Amino acid sequence: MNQESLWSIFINAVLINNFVLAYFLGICPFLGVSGKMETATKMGGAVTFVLVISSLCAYGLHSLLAAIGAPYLELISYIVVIAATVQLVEMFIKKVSPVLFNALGIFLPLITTNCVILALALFQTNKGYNFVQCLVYALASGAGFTLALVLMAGIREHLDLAEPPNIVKGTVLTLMIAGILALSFMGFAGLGSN
Amino acid sequence: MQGKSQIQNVFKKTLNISTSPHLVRGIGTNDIMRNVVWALLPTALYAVYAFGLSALLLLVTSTVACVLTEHFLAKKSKQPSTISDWSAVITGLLLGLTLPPNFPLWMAFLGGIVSIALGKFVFGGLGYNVFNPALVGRAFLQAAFPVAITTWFPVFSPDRFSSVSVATSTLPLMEPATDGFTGATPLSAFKFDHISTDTYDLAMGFITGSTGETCAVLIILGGIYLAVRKMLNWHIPVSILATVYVLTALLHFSNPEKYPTPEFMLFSGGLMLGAVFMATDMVGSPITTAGVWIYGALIGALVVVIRLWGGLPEGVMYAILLGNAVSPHLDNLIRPRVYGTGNRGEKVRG
Amino acid sequence: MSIQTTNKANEGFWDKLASSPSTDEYMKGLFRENPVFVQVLGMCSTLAVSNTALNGLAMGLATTFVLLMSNILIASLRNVIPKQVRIASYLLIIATFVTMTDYAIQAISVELSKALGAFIALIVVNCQILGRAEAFASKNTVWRSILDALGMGTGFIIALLCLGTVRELLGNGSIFGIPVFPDSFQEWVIMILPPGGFFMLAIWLMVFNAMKQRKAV
Amino acid sequence: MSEAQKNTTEATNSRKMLVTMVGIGTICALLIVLSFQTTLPRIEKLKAEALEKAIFKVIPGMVSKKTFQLEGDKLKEVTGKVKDAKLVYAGFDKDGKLVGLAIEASGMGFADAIKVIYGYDPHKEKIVGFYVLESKETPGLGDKIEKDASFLANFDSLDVALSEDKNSVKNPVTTVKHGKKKNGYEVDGITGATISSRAVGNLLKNSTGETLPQLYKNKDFFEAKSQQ
Amino acid sequence: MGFFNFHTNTFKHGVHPPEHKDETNKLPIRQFTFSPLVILPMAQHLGAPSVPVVREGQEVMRGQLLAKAGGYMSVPLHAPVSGTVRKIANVPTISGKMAQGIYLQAFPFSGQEVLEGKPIDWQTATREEILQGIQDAGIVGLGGAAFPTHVKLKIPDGKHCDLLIINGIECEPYLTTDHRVMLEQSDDIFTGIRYLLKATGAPKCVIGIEANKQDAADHLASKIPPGMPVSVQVVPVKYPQGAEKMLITALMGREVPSGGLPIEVGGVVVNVATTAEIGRLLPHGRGIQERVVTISGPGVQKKGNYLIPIGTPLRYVLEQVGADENISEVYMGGPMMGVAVSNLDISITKGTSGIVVFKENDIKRPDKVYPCIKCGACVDACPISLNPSKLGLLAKFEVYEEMAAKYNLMDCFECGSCSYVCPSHIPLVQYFRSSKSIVRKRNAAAKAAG
Ligand SMILES: Cc1cc2nc3c(=O)[nH]c(=O)nc-3n(C[C@H](O)[C@H](O)[C@H](O)COP(=O)(O)O)c2cc1C
Ligand SMILES: Cc1cc2nc3c(=O)[nH]c(=O)nc-3n(C[C@H](O)[C@H](O)[C@H](O)COP(=O)(O)O)c2cc1C
Ligand SMILES: Cc1cc2nc3c(=O)[nH]c(=O)nc-3n(C[C@H](O)[C@H](O)[C@H](O)COP(=O)(O)O)c2cc1C
Ligand SMILES: Cc1cc2nc3c(=O)[nH]c(=O)nc-3n(C[C@H](O)[C@H](O)[C@H](O)CO)c2cc1C
Ligand code: SF4
Ligand code: SF4
Ligand code: SF4
Ligand code: SF4
Ligand code: FES
Repeated sequence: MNQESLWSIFINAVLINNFVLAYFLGICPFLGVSGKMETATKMGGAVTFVLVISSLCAYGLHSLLAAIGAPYLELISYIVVIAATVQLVEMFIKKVSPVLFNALGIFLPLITTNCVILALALFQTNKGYNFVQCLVYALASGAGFTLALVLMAGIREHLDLAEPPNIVKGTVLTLMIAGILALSFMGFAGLGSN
Repeated sequence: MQGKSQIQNVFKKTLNISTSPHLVRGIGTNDIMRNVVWALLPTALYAVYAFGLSALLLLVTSTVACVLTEHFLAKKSKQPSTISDWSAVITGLLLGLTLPPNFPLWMAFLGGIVSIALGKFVFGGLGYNVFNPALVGRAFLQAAFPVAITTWFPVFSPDRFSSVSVATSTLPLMEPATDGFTGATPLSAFKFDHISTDTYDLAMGFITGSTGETCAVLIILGGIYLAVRKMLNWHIPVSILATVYVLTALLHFSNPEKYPTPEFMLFSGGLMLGAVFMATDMVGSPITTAGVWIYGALIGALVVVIRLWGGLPEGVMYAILLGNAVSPHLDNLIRPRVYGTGNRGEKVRG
Repeated sequence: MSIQTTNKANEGFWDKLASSPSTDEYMKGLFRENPVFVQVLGMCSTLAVSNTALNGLAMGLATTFVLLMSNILIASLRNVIPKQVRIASYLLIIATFVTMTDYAIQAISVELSKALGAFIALIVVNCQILGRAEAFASKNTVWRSILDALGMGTGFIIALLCLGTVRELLGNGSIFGIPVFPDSFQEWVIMILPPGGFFMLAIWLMVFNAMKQRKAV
Repeated sequence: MSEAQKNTTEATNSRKMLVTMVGIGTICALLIVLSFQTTLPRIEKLKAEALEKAIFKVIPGMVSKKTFQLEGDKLKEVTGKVKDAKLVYAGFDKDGKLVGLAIEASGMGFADAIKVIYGYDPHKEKIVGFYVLESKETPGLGDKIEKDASFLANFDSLDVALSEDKNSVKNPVTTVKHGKKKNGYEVDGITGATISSRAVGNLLKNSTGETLPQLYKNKDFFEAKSQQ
Repeated sequence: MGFFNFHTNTFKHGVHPPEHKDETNKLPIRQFTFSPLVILPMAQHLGAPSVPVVREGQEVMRGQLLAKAGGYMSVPLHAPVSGTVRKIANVPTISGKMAQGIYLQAFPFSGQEVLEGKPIDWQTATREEILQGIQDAGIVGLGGAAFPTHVKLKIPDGKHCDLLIINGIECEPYLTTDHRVMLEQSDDIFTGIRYLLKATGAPKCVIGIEANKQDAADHLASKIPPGMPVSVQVVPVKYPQGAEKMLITALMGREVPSGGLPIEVGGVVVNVATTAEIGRLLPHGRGIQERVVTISGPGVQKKGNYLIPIGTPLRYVLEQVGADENISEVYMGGPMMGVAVSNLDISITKGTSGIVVFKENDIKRPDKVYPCIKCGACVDACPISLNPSKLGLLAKFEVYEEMAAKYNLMDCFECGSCSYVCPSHIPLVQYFRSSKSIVRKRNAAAKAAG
């Protein structure tokens, strides 16, 4: 059981304990697709989408496993069920809205095995959130992830027209910017603690 | 006609050719930077007057660290040294001005190195940095040494010209002795104990705080000097300060118990120095006027949010860094309508 | 790989070892194809648990164990598993070993499992493990897969130790919990905080880049 | 490949797929259950020990404990594991007399939620012990709430007496600036970790305000238990 | 033109370079001496070069046709002096390339009276006759662009001209040509306007003048012939107000569409000197032989406004006005848009509105190019509202397609305002000029490739 207010869950996941900048989750996509604004926003959208789905799956699974008394299957069932569900949803989208599929489609299968997704499922279980809290937490984590990704993409596009020294070009520079962003986000620490 | 012979005598020089325009306004980037240094000097001198030798050593150390780092890194990457453009001096001076007067010198030196190396050099040097270098340095120091950076020194202490603070001369890598006191700046006094400070004292600089943030009047004068000379975009400080004022005024009148007066917010902490000298760093701010208003409003709003609801007493630095992070987006999204085109850039007819 | 082609008889044991393909299978993971510094994989756990040397080492060992076990199983089943379901089966296998590791760590020490937190469970999705399964174990013999897993694992441990020691040293003044500096040492708190993780990793990558560049010249 | 042939290979393929998946699934399930079963006792033991240790820390002088579940205003004893319930641990001395209650509480700190357990002595109406179960506060600053001796000394005896009507705590716990502590219900803050130390004060205020009146209503219940 | 469009009598952005007009704006136009040799390139204007109709050795009268128009987009060329055609060969031009031209040796002591042709009367002539007359007179835009005027005045089918704008802005520093023309040739200007009104069918005409030439505005206003639909409009001083698009915005409150012509918003812009020339030449059927040129700058002694025969060599001009021996820069046109001359053997052409001469150390040369510091000065200067900072970076990284596709490169009309204000002394206009030509070439290549 957890009494946290929805607002505080939201602020916490977006700003204070941003998945990327404070928890180091989703670093690979963060490094990989933050080069272009367009892909960044799409990736953000796709991740948020999968987060919500997997959060619901995990919530259901957790209740189920608790009921049948097999908590040890949690991890393995999360990963399998989430992957399967996303696959189904992907097929569904492809049928129903090819436009949406074109926008998000290519990212979906890659994302399922991404740590943000699994981490959300594990964290929400650990924190004992109820259904609505889970939903808000998923949306907020997605928003936080998207925020970090989009900020980074804007900066990297800007830096396409710069001449960083050879030795830091590429991943090193991206990591350094991530560090500075993480520093900047520290300003939000303790938001709502008083 | 005497013909060719005379012609050759008359014009000895070979002509220079260049492409138009052949006139330049005459203000160079180095002139701008140099003037910013002049505009900061009154604030720096007041800081030395108010805090004594410690502040002097601090400012010298941070400036020297920045200039040396800039020079060294340029040499290291086999490029001509860029210290003559004065921008490293500004970075160093501003870094020093945002630190507590009794900040250990070795930490200030480290901050200078971080400012230039991480805040500027890795992005490609002058003009390419996304974040304000001085604030990158300060943010690094604040995260690395949170205690030292919230330990303050009394203003106008009687022996300030004869001795330096013990903390100032801490040996490298060592923990400073605490001869200052913590948490007594107007902002933390307000945040944690709801004690407000007189606005007049704040504006005139009779209150302790970071080295350069105490005397708002001198900061504003420096800003006006630069704005008049068109070396500073006045929209930025105005939009930040206006946003802070309006938001705080609304909150204050809704609950005067809980929220401070807008005047207190304007003149306390690093807001004035940040709004006038740091948010205005053109490299990290949007290029269009509309973009600049949004940037300013965003910074102002973040300052209010962090100060009033956040965990930390002060948020100007974080607000500006976040503003810096957003400005490439603002430049991307906000483009003035090009002459002879519609809002989205398509051609207009008739 | 083997540079000395002549005079094989005169080769000493170490030379032979150094030039044997098996050794190379192992050695490549250490530096040349280091999973963190070169392939830039598995960054999440690298950053999250490298705030002290001990956490880094524990995480590295756990990951190596999972990598090794799943590599063995996948390599031995490689001819049995149909193409279409291979990723799903890899996930199952990996998740199983991770769950086992998780329980093992919880059984070893509450403190340690608290420090590593959810990141043990997250080994499941560590890009690196699935990557090795797909890129190596599914195509190679069990023996070579073992070497590969050990090599990659060691490389991962090296990387985590590189990060963990420096972060702990500056951030806490100690290594593996043993103080190395005098009491009056000022800790750099940032090093144990998230930004410090990013900066430290960036710096190590830079060092690797510089070494590669020097070698290339 | 003829149509028929293709169909047969596809059929064998999907059958093979199913078989391997089921096979692998079975192996995996076996492995997991096996490791779960072998580690379970030790994990439970370690966890229980850790909790026990914490409870013993916050209730000085106790030798045995009982766990109760608080449901609305009712208490009932529980044994074994209960999920999703608010638990109160009662500590008894060697004579079986109730010496204190241990209560878990949590609240937002500087970096993330802080989770603590504190001991409450219903006779003295005081908090008599305090232990941080979980916190991500900054090492060197916020983590002083776990380590700083003078801060922890606050909780050796912190006044949380109930008001006359027994519906609230008379003087809610507050954190004051370091060195400014005057009253028994005040927590002496930590300089440099004002936020974390305030968060602790806050979460104690909330928890005591909610739980202590409820416990008071069950005073007799505990008395009864003590006698057993 | 929406509700929020507050028309302000000028355009957005722009710059204020020091004017330096006092040095010559009080000096009346003086006839320049004839040079013993005039050099006449055939390409004095935009469009096809003229085609010589004289032989080498032929003697010609002043005003006689030397070359006929090389097509519709071309104008004829008349002899600026009486003399002998010495040679028809390559002559140096301002671009540095050699091009076909005529060397004409003046008769030493001839009277230089002018040959008359077929007069055109503004009252009786038809539109087409006027346009033909303008072409036959060899008239091109004297505002600097040297675009054949008859082409511009031909209103395309389906369009009509709401307003004839006479451009008396002269926003370039140093130049006072148009200023003097307006003060001294008002009658010719009004006659010219009559022809132009008829040729364009415009119902009315506005003469736009910058506030620093109030005397010219007053003078012209007092001279407007009764009943003529002409007014004088004074606008604030700002560079590049004289540019067609900016002037249309200032006077009409309309914007010329990107890539389009002024007539699409119902405007036609003609320079005052061009107008005066039309008014002076057409009633007599003459061809253009000379033009008013401002000679100024710290490098010359006898500054002033001179009526100089077309084809007079630059070297001769500079000798006559006493140029300093240490001259280092000579600009044809003003310092903002003019072209730096590398070779003094080129000659005055129809498009030459001024010659500005600098000695060494007169011009503050940017010592060093700094990186763009995103100060935004260029953004606030660009009259087209482009983002020169971004364009400059894109040019530096050679991303030309993106410049054109996303940042409206092709709308840049090279006014130079951005380079003028840039504190980092980035050669922005130079970048844009070469980027534009690369984009044009690539587009052409793409088109050719299908
Ligand atoms: C431009 C500028 C920006 C600053 N930004 C911050 C900031 O973001 N956070 C902060 O804690 N202090 C910042 N400071 C220093 C604070 O003003 C100082 O810490 C403040 O007086 C509050 O002190 P306290 O944190 O001990 O209460 C800044 C100072 C300046 C001059
Ligand atoms: C990197 C960093 C970490 C911090 N961590 C904590 C913390 O864990 N707990 C806390 O109360 N304050 C923390 N702070 C907040 C500052 O120390 C803050 O200025 C201080 O709490 C103000 O209290 P004071 O008035 O006692 O100085 C942190 C600040 C920074 C920059
Ligand atoms: C930047 C710029 C500035 C100009 N300034 C003037 C000017 O001040 N006066 C002028 O007559 N033409 C100026 N022009 C040329 C005009 O755009 C236009 O071509 C001319 O007024 C048309 O008259 P014309 O064909 O008779 O020369 C300028 C052009 C540009 C691109
Ligand atoms: C108005 C103005 C404000 C500036 N503020 C800063 C500043 O806050 N921090 C800094 O490092 N440099 C500042 N600079 C200097 C310069 O822009 C800076 O070094 C660049 O960010 C380096 O690329 C400023 C310059 C000007 C003109
Ligand atoms: S899709 Fe996958 S591989 Fe690509 S960036 Fe995202 S997580 Fe990394
Ligand atoms: S052509 Fe040149 S001088 Fe003439 S008005 Fe235009 S810019 Fe000014
Ligand atoms: S030259 Fe081009 S970009 Fe520069 S100000 Fe003029 S129109 Fe704008
Ligand atoms: S004026 Fe120069 S330095 Fe300033 S933004 Fe434009 S290009 Fe950059
Ligand atoms: S995304 Fe690769 S380990 Fe997290």
